[in-house]
Amino acid sequence: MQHTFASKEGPLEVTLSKNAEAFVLEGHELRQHNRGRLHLTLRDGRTCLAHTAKVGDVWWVHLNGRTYKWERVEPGSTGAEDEGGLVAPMPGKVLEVLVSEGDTVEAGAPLMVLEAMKMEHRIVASSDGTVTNIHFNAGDQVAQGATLLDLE
Amino acid sequence: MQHTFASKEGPLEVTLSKNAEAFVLEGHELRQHNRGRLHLTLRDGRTCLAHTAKVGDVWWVHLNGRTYKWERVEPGSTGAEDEGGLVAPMPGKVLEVLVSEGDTVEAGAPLMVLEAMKMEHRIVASSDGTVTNIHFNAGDQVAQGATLLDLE
Amino acid sequence: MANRGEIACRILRACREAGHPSVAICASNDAGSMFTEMADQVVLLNGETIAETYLDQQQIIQAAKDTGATAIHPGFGFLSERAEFANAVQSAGLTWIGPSALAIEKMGDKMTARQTMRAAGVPVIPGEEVEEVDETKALDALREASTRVGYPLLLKASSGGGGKGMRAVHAPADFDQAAAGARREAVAAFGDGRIYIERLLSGSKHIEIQVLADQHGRTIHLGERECSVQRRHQKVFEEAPGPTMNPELREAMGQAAVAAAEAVNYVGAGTVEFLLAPTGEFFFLEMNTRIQVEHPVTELVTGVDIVREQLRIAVGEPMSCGDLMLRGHAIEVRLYAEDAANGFLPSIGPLAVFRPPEGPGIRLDTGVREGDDVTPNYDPMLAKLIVWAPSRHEALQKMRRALDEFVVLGTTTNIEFLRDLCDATPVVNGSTTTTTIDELWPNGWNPPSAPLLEEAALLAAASAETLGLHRRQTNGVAASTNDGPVSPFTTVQRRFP
Amino acid sequence: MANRGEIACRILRACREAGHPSVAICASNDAGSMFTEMADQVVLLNGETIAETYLDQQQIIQAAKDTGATAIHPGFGFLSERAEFANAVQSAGLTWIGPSALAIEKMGDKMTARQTMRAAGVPVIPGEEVEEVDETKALDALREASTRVGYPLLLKASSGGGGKGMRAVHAPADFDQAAAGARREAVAAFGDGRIYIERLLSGSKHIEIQVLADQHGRTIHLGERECSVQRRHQKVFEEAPGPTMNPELREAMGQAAVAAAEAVNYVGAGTVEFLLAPTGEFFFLEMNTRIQVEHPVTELVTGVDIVREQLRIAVGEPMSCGDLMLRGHAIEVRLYAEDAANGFLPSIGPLAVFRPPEGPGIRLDTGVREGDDVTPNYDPMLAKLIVWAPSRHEALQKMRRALDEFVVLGTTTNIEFLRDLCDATPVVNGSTTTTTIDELWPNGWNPPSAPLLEEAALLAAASAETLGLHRRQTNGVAASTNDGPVSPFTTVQRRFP
Repeated sequence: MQHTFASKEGPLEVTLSKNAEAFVLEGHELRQHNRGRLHLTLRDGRTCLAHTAKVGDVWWVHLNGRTYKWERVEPGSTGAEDEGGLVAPMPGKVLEVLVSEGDTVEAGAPLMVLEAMKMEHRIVASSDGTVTNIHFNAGDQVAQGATLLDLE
Repeated sequence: MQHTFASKEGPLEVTLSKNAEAFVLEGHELRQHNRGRLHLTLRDGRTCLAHTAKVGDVWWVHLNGRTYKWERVEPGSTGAEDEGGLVAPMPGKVLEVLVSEGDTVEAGAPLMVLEAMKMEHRIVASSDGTVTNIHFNAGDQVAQGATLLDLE
Repeated sequence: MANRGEIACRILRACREAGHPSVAICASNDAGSMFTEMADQVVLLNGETIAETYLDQQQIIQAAKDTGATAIHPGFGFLSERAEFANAVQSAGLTWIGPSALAIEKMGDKMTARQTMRAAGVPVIPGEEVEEVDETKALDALREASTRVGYPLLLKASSGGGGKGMRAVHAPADFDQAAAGARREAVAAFGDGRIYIERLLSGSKHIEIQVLADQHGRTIHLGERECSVQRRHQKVFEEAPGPTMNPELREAMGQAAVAAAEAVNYVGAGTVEFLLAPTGEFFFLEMNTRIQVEHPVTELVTGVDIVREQLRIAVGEPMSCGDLMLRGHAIEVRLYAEDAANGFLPSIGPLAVFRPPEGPGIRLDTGVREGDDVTPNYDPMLAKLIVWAPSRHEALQKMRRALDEFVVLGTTTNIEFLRDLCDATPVVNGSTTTTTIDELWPNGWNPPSAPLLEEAALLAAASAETLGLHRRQTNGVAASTNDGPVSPFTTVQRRFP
Repeated sequence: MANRGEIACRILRACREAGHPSVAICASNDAGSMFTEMADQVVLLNGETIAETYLDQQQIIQAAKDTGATAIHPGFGFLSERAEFANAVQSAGLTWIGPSALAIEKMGDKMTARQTMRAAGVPVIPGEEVEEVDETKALDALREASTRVGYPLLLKASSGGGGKGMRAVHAPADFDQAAAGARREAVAAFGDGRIYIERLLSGSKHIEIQVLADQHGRTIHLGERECSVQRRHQKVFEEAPGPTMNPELREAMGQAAVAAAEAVNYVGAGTVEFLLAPTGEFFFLEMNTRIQVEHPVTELVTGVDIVREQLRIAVGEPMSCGDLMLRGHAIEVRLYAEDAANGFLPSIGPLAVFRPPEGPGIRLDTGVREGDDVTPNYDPMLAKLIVWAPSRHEALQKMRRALDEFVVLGTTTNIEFLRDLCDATPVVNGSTTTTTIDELWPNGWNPPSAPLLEEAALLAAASAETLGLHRRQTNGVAASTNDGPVSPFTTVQRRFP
């Protein structure tokens, strides 16, 4: 049983083995109990409960106070491409555009101020670059995921 | 939308009507909200939440502190037949048989003592009659639903 | 943790908070149970029956040794009041979280306890014990003793507890059958058929005093609980403080309880039970040498975490609580899987929906959650619902709301019975006695009629069927499609002795 | 109930317990929300925006009249501190559950409040207000005032609250941008761009005193809460009593708070906020003329049900609480839908799994439950988790367990940040100040590494995929198959001013 998950460090290849009723990975064991409850026995002998949920392609996992998530990559699909632009983290309104097309900016420079969830959010350059396109003006409503501006 | 439910008083025929998004019965209205939450507006204007679950053919309903259940009768099926015998309410052990075959008993007469869930349960005649068959002896394990004895 | 269910959950949580790694034991039919998820390690016990698992002393001690555990908490029930187990645990070099074997023995044997108490100056109820083992001789001796004690009387298993092996007898004609039944239950439950007879004090209140004693010579009481509302000697509704209690009586009973504990050099948490007669006299009933089901009401009014104190005391620390400081009012009800409208017959089934009430002042000590099955393998007590509020009046209001909002579908419970109880005059007045339930519902309980709600419920059932809610999640949870027995109790009427 | 979310749930439950029938109002995007299920009646509001719904005074008063409601509880936020709404409610012949419009006005305007407090002998922080409306003139006046007040300083909206329209400025170079931002936020949030400048007292504790006043002339305080742990002036971690408080200081601050309340003839529940400087001096910050988010910690240590007292006071009954009786320690943390590891950016998504911790001493005040969606329509605060234990040490232990067991999947929350906070030295020591979070994580917070758990979590994800748990219920709940955005924040780095 092999699965590929996407992570910040690149694709993670996971190969499960089975030991009687248990799934095994790196010495950790997992057993399913009634109605999908997953009981883990860690390599160090401790037991804990895992909660899981899949939302879209992403598996969310909680155990011992920690929450992790990984996108599952369908076998055969190519990895997700990095987008070049800066996208709106949530629906909101553009309050201010702090740069103009053609500006050269340093990583960390403020580019745009967005209002969402009754708070102001400052969109900051993630790297040095040049602003090539600005897709919205002050006062515009933006949908979640909309590309706000392009940085090259 | 017509449904038939079994009740102690006989079959209940329920005919729902619809008023826009709401189901209506006898002036009560029901609307479904996110993920199956059922909000009721009673005839007297009060609102309340209903929880439902179907176990086997039986619908369980909770609202305002009360729990009800009705068996849904599939269209075309005949009503459940009354069983003639006295059945074990749960798995257990027969401790004592208090009657013999052929005995005439009155309603309320003790017939058998069962041990289950660490307590003694007395099986009592539900009506006057004659014991025609006794299917278990003291010490026997009985499965849930097993007919213990027949009363005619 | 040598126990299961809600008390195991309660104690394992306390261990986690205190930073003590914990080990649960479980029988195979408990694998995946809620309490196993709260331990740092789980040991699966061999064996099928309770005797082969949760009562198997050697297997449990071995599990402790194998996992490197250093102490055993017995909870309540099972091995909690077995002196020989306390001894075996200590002989194995483990810490026993409870009183000494000697204290358990002296209090566990009801007759010895009565004698010890009499010597310590604590008043006891007049009564007699019969030690005979032979069935016929024992019954003869009991019948003879009954004439000296007088009717109405109470038969109790010497090793008993929890109402098992106990029978009230109101007239000589009922004596023989009751005595035989009590002995049989006592043998089955405790392996000990000794029975003693006590005068039945009608109209009395059941008042019990929580005590704590550490290994530094300090023994204190944490005030009283009233647990008068009982059905067949099973407590149903428990509260603190007692609604008719006054500070003088509390102090007198508290001092008697402390004297009782000190008389057996008690260490740890324990409860001294009294009957409080309408005259204001009180009599020692018994001492429970363990944590009790109803300990939460005391925790809520005193602010003492009794289980944490048990853990401290066991390792030799002084208890951390200061002077008694009572505040507000707490009520506990016991949630049973039982059909209150059908003679309180235990019920089983899936917990297709299990949604406890929420909000300020509500505590739930549960051993089950949604999706679990209620089986006949163990006690039908599923959970305890406890509320706290500044006054008794407000606590009852809170309990009513809590019970109204407690949703359990798929298994019949006593929730509606408990809710109805909250409206009963003696409960509202605080004038409950040990016979209140029998007096309120001499012919059994039935839910009050509510035709409007019943109509609306039918609308909900029909709508749910139309919407096909059983084919997908309802209220965020998938309705169970378990095809098991639903209401196995519809074809037969049943009454209890 | 002129509010929504968790505070509406809290108050509607109190109404039900008190036997008061209740009416909820809700915007169409709140239909089916948790709080609507706790009312006896629900009125759907017309309109799309917050201004058209929860802030539409006439529509809300009309809903009260239409349903025969006799009183309005405003909760916190929304219309709770609008004097003209209090007036309008009373003019409509309804009872306003809160202080008089005059008291709200005097305290709501920060500058008037400072003057009133000075007159009542309550110490205030040195500072100045700027009343200018014109943008350019206002900014000039503010810049001028800043030189008199001195750096570091704090810009605050005169009508503000909840950290909106507030900015800390450490050097003159940052002043202009900060002032413009504060004014803009103040206009947007409160329709009032007035700003005042206050000296920023570094290293101070935020200590607030809960007061209650009835219509019979009794005004009392319920001790303090410490809410020093703040992020961008949003409280995150609140506790009672204050870990460094002593009885003398409590009495002095309590008396100052009572004097503040009496100075405006205060009626109902309110909170007087102070800054407690390292010198032991305290300064009036502001009075919140409403119930507060963090009221539960006071309820748990005093045993007073503040919301029930609000209901009593509003109908003219005397408050029911006796002398102040503090017991144990309570801590509250605020659960936000936000990505703490990514600059605390608000997050949205489905609450595919939402399992709060359980057990003794844990209280959850929530406005959401499993299956709900977190949307950008309202405040990202989902719930408050509150614990009580006999000591501060044990309360922190309990909070750690509670946070470890709190499972939220499908939406990113600040649970792990809160959990990490419980281990931070100033929190453990009780030496927190209003700058603690910035000092602990000057470059933002990241979860501590736990490779063993991460491996095990990967095993769980891979096993769940293999078992097909997403195609059926998991843990009793159907995994959401919502295909919406999962982590919209991965492609862009973000920092905050």
